[in-house]
Amino acid sequence: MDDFSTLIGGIAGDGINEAGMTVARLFNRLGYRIFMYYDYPSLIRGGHNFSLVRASRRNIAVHRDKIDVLIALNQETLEQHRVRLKDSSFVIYDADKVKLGDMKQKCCGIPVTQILKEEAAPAVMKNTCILGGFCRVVGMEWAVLEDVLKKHMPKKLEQNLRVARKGYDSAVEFSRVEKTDQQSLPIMTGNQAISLGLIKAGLGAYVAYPMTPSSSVLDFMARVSPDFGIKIVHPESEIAVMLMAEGFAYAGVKSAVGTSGGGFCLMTEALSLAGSAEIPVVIIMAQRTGPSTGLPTYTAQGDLHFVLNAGHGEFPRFVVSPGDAEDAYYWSGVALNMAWKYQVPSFILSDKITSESQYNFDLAAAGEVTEEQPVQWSGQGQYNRYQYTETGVSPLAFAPVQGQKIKSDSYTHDQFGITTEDAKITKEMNDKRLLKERVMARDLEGYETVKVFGDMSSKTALLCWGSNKGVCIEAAQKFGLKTIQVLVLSPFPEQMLKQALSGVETLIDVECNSTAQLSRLAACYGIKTDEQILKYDGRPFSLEDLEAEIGKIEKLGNREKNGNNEKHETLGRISA
Amino acid sequence: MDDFSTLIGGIAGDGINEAGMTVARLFNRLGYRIFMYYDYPSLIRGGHNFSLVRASRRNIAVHRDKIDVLIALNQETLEQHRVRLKDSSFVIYDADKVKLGDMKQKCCGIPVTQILKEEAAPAVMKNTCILGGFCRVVGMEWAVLEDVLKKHMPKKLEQNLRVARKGYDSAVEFSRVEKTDQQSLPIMTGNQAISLGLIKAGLGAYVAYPMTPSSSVLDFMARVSPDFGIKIVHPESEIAVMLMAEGFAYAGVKSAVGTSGGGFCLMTEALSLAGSAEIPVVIIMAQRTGPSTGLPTYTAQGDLHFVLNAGHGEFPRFVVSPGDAEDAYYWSGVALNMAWKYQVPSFILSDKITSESQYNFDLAAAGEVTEEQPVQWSGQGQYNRYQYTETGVSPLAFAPVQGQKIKSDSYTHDQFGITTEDAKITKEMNDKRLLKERVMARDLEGYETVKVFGDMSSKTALLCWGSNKGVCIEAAQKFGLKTIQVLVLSPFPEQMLKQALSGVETLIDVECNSTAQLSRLAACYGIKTDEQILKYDGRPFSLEDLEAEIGKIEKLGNREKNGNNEKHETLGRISA
Amino acid sequence: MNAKDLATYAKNTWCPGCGNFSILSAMRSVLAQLDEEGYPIENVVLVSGIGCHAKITDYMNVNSFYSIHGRAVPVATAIKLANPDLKVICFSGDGDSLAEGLDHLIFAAKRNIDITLILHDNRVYGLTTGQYTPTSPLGYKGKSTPFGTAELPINPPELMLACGATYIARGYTHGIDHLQKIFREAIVHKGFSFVDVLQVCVSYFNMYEAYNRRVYELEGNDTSSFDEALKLIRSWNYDGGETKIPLGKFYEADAPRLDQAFSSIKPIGAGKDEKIKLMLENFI
Amino acid sequence: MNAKDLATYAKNTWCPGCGNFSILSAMRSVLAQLDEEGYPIENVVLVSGIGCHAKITDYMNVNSFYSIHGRAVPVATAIKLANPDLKVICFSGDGDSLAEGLDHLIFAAKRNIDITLILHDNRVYGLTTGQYTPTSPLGYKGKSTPFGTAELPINPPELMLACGATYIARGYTHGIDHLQKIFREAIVHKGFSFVDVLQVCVSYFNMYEAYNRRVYELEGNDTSSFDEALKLIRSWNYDGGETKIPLGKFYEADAPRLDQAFSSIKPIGAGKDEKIKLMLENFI
Ligand SMILES: Cc1ncc(C[n+]2csc(CCOP(=O)(O)OP(=O)(O)O)c2C)c(N)n1
Ligand SMILES: Cc1ncc(C[n+]2csc(CCOP(=O)(O)OP(=O)(O)O)c2C)c(N)n1
Ligand code: SF4
Ligand code: SF4
Ligand SMILES: [Mg+2]
Ligand SMILES: [Mg+2]
Repeated sequence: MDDFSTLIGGIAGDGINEAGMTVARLFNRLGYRIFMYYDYPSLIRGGHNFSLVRASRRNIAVHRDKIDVLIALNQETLEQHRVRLKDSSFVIYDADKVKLGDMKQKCCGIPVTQILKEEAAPAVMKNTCILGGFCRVVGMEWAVLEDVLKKHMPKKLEQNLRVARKGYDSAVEFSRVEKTDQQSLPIMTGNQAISLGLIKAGLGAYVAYPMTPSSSVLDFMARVSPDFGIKIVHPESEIAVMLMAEGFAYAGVKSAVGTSGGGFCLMTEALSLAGSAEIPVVIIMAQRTGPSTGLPTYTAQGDLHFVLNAGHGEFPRFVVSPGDAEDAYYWSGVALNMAWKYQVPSFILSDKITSESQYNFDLAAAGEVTEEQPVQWSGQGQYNRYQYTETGVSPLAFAPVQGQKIKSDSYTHDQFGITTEDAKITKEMNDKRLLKERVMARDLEGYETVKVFGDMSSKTALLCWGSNKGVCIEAAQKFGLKTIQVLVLSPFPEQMLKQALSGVETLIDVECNSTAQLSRLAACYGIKTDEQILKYDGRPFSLEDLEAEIGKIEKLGNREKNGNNEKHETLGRISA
Repeated sequence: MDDFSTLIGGIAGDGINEAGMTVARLFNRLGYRIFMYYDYPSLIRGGHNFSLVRASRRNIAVHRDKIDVLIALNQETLEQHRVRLKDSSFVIYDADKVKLGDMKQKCCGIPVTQILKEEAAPAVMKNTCILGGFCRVVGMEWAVLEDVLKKHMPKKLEQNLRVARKGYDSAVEFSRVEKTDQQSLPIMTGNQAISLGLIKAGLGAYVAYPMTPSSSVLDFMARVSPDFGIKIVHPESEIAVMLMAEGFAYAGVKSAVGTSGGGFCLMTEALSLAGSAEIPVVIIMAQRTGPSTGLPTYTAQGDLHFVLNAGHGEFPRFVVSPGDAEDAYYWSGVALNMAWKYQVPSFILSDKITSESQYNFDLAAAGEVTEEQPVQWSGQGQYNRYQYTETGVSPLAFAPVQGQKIKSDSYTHDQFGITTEDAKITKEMNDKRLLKERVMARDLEGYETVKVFGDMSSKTALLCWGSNKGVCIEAAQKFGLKTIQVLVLSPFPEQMLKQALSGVETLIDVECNSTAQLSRLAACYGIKTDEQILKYDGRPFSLEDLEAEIGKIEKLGNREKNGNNEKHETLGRISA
Repeated sequence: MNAKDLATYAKNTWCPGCGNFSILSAMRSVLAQLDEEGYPIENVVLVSGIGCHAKITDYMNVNSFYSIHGRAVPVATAIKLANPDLKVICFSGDGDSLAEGLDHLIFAAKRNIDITLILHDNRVYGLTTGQYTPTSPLGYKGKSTPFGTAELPINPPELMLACGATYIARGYTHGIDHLQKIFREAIVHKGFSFVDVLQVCVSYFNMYEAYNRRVYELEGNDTSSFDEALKLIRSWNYDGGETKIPLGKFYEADAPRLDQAFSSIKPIGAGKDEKIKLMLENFI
Repeated sequence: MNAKDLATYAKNTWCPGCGNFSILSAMRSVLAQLDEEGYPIENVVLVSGIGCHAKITDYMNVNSFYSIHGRAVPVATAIKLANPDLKVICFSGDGDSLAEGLDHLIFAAKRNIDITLILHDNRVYGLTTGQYTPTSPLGYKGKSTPFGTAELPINPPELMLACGATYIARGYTHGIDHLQKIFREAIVHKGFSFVDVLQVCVSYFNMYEAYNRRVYELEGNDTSSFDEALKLIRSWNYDGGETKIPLGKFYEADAPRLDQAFSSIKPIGAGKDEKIKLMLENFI
């Protein structure tokens, strides 16, 4: 088995996310690499949720539409997802609830309801039960499941084990998943990786108002706050969030905030304050489908230009968009360091997919996150908060400093930090900010701000950012193409990108928005994309989605090895 | 006399704005065209304010640094502005307050304090007194001043007239301003012109929270509200402002809001709501120097990209940036009509200069503003707020409509207006919004979205937007260049601009910001500017400023007829 | 008209047992009755914020504006100012109107604008999965406060009383009849009406048992007395103890309303061009 | 330390006669005294919003964060949570903290965070030239309401009392000694201190004469009694009549503070890498 997709579906409140995690952990125990996409509507109980867990021998960061196993806890799951089945797929279902009808596939019913009754187990244990059956069906050892349950379900463990065992025993083995010789790796969401990256780089306070898909950063930070001594504040609104983060920074505590589009809007005024007063702050901006409330639990890459230009007036900012958990960890650390090194707002631009999907995480591969120290005041002479320097960066000091005054100001100010309306100083302070941006851009030349994957000699490349990294790398592989991932979006890595483009004749932009925002950005630097493959229905590209779209591009169609020409109604494609 | 500049200065609270207006009105009575720049710091009493009134036989919309008459009510005015004097200039001063020192110029002292004492007149009448002297010095008939005072200072008129007359009588005539045969025209600020344009196009409600330089729209609207039946609300915050405007629109009342950068930030969340729920609303966004509080009473063009990209998610918007009072009147009317025709947010992007400077206003030249009717529901069948149509525009209806329900929704919604998370509808509704944008763009081909001035055959052109229109037209004239003014910034008039550029080999961008925002925007459409002349110290370009900068551009330097090579410390210039 | 006519085809996605069902059902009945009595349904506009509570607009076949988190009140205020003939009813959450949009709520009370606000006060952020809100009791453990909050709750009716609301009542989602009664009063009342509904969230803060034990209906209280209202309101401070919780109308008063000041402002029909031209004369 | 040492080189741009001068002078004296008494000046951080009032941070040679309109409180709150050793004092305007940023003010009271807020309550938007604010009397004519407002004012101390502030007082800019007294009390008080200063704006709402006629200083009132505080506070509702206006401390109480809950949270020094690695194990 090289590549294996399992879908488990049910209603919200059924613990489908956790059930998917269990599947992921099982494969992980066997040394597979995993990716899990979790799909749920904006409601608390009912509706239809599903986890799509893909396991592979290689690193992956995208799901496939087609599945190998469907685990149906209810009828709706079967109906909605039967189109995903291949002839070779298996179906595992609650025999007490689901009516199969005509099926070509091998099916295995588990008497879930009955087992739960026998064990006087609560309804939520149906997952454990059916997952017991799943293990047997795909031929995993009981011990693997036992191990996962022991580690991750310590509550009511004995009962869970009994229920799972009965599920296991009542199923039949259809196949056998082999163990690989790879090590198991941690599995985590992008939001958890972001959190860890920030913590590693020295985060001292996290301030947020809940908003999907950023909320799980708040949950995670709050849970681990005692371990790392992080101050957590969930205040009255996103306006308060951003200003509190800046208050923390004034007092020398490295802070971050997390939100999504609507909440971010409310932060833009204080973002501009951070620009003027040169306050370091990290903003985790996890995109979802807009405009406005849109689809709260679905994805989009619709806010790139907003983030790049948010806040009135002109000031530098650092913007990075990680494409998986390892990117998320490493670059979140960099984002915090950049914020403090250059005293600028610094963005981690994520989306529902990067934020909430489950990825394998290899600390060694992610890159070392360090805790850099900002330029500190020497203690000599009078402290001037906005001292002119060769880099534009003024040394920092934090109250209390005996005999000194630390004055931060939203108005145009002089070097000491007192308001001025002087024309000359106004220009100088603006130039100071622009200088910081140039120095930061130079500094970033030492980082891999643009990454290239795939066939380096290919004359055709996919261009992507954020969560489309995984799907692009894999689809490009199939067609023998190159993938160019733009990680840092501000300061824009023009030279790095142009370097990555050398030899490329056809550039295909892949984005989850309707106006090709990265294409538009690149165009400002004279970089033209030839085709744009855009998806903006709230759902991420599956591997098949993107392969099909690439296949449709004339020059490339014939290079596809086993193309799939299904029509993708939800995809848009515009020509440059 | 072809071109005549008068500066009157004093402290805040002295009525310097009004005094400048009197000077402007005097010239206006004689058939001159005027422009007045008003410079003041952010304080209520004290400090230094000045009005710089330029009068010319031709239409003008920019001030000159050099002045012909300096009216000094205090010593500071003389000290600060003596550099502006030419040998031929006159100085009029309060002989009781100002010490002249060595002066090459003709000077005329008026015993202002003494006159006021004689007439037992309040301190604010010193303006009237010295302006009496001014009239005599420049050789204007007493009757002209008398007429102006009668019309515009009905309060304590008799005393004012006596004080003015004494000022007049105590001065000497140095020259004689001739009457031209042109008609007098109304004089108004850009903000007043915006207000009138909106009123003409059918505005029913104006909602705002005070913020310089937009506040005078609120003042004006509030004053004229009984005349035009406009509902004025000044609520608790800009957040409330924007949502109230949308509430008015829901109920069928055409509404507008006004603000500047910081307040606009707070409106961005509801801007996105207007995008999703397709609510027409007009936003007057008057730029000032940022970032953050910046210089509240000074100018900038720093928010173009912010306005173009504000709000999360993707949705169309109309953005126009008028360059003088006539543009302001006409295009504000268009902005309101566009908002309602396409049910989109519509921006009037102004700045301190356009908003608060005084311009002549020629209604006939401005263009006819009509009150267009939005597409109304036919009354047939069931009303669907978000009905799909060939233009993407759904017919409007307003509660109460018997038997129908009008449902507006910030979530992704179906045609009736009920929330959905369906992938297909999500894409369709996005496409509906994009379709509206395309139809609007086509509609705009019938408007002069890009204007060209000056020598049409010139191979060099100045590119500008907003308040730099006036200075560019005039400086271009001097060098025999063409000026291209981009009025509409979204949907971007790519074709119109490319047409305007035909034959242009050197394109010089002129902006009041530090990153050449219009250049960056044009670059996205493959239009490259060759030079950028940027000013970002809060002060607008004077005519001399821009001429000097153009003169420095190598290829053009030798074309300048009477160039001025003074160094302009506050100007930045970057090369493309 | 029947309450059932006010349903839509939207699938209801509240949790089984959620208190919101009672609010929905009570409101449908009251609006249907009012329609019968001559307040036509087409003159009603519902406005909501974002949260579980806000889904109610999708479930009512009535004019509506499904707004954004915390912002129902300014939308509703403007709709009323635009057209005083409309009955405007806001549905808001405790996160919605006591955290994100608190200032708007206070200004509605201060302005005594003639709209009604039903606060679905479940004392949690329901839709974002159970974080604490301004009315959660001290020590409440939610996702953002896994070790318990360190803040005392706010008392919303007390706040409303201090800010000038002219109708203040409390309801409870166990007991539709009582809800109907106060909804009806609140809607009919001229001025700003505030109804704090103890809306049970079964998923994140199931208070049915505690509330059932503690609530009682007010009877014979002098609702015109500020002092008495304050005393009753302050008799329970949204803590987690065993204090009794009064339900019913606390206060009702008559006071000038902002909408009154706007009702005479009407767009002028003809003569606008003339007026503009005249005005331009004054600019010369 | 002398009060004069707390001046800066910034040119003062308040109007001659502005009440803000009294606040500045009283605050300089109090901080200088406190420094002498062992509250070192470098531990003080001033935070302001935007408006005439806010310029005070430029005029005080003390650590400061000159924030944006309406947002002094959240900045101040975080500074206190970051470092409980700092004394954080907010200067805010009535437009600033009663309109634009009202929610933050209420939450500061609710959280009883140990900061002090001095409200420069001139009852107008000074810096934007005299529009009405939430404390302007009914009928006030400003630029945005040339025909008079149609709204009753808010009573800020009443609001603060309802929301949990633990120190509430009123001052008046005619009378620096009294101001010093309450500033000092407010700063020393542990918990959220709110001082409503009737700060006269000579340019847009010159109330000197009216206030001089109407104010009186409280004496012997029981500041631990909520009821008495409320009665005194409500004895004047910010109207324009001839009611007497009490000055002084209305209320002081002791209650749990949010900053207490944070004071024990300290960044961990060593061992972070280990902890992260251990945590990663749990992710397998
Ligand atoms: C500006 C903004 N911030 C955050 C959110 C995310 N959000 C959606 S609902 C909600 C909380 C809702 O709580 P409440 O108002 O109490 O409503 P309930 O779900 O309990 O009915 C939040 C924070 C949002 N939609 N918009
Ligand atoms: C978001 C935002 N909106 C509006 C303004 C403009 N503004 C500056 S000061 C001010 C009013 C100040 O009034 P107040 O807080 O009472 O202070 P005062 O000037 O009276 O001391 C306003 C509205 C702003 N700076 N920021
Ligand atoms: S989460 Fe709570 S409030 Fe929301 S629907 Fe479920 S029970 Fe109701
Ligand atoms: S406008 Fe009023 S508050 Fe502002 S400085 Fe002048 S007197 Fe003081
Ligand atoms: Mg709630
Ligand atoms: Mg004020």
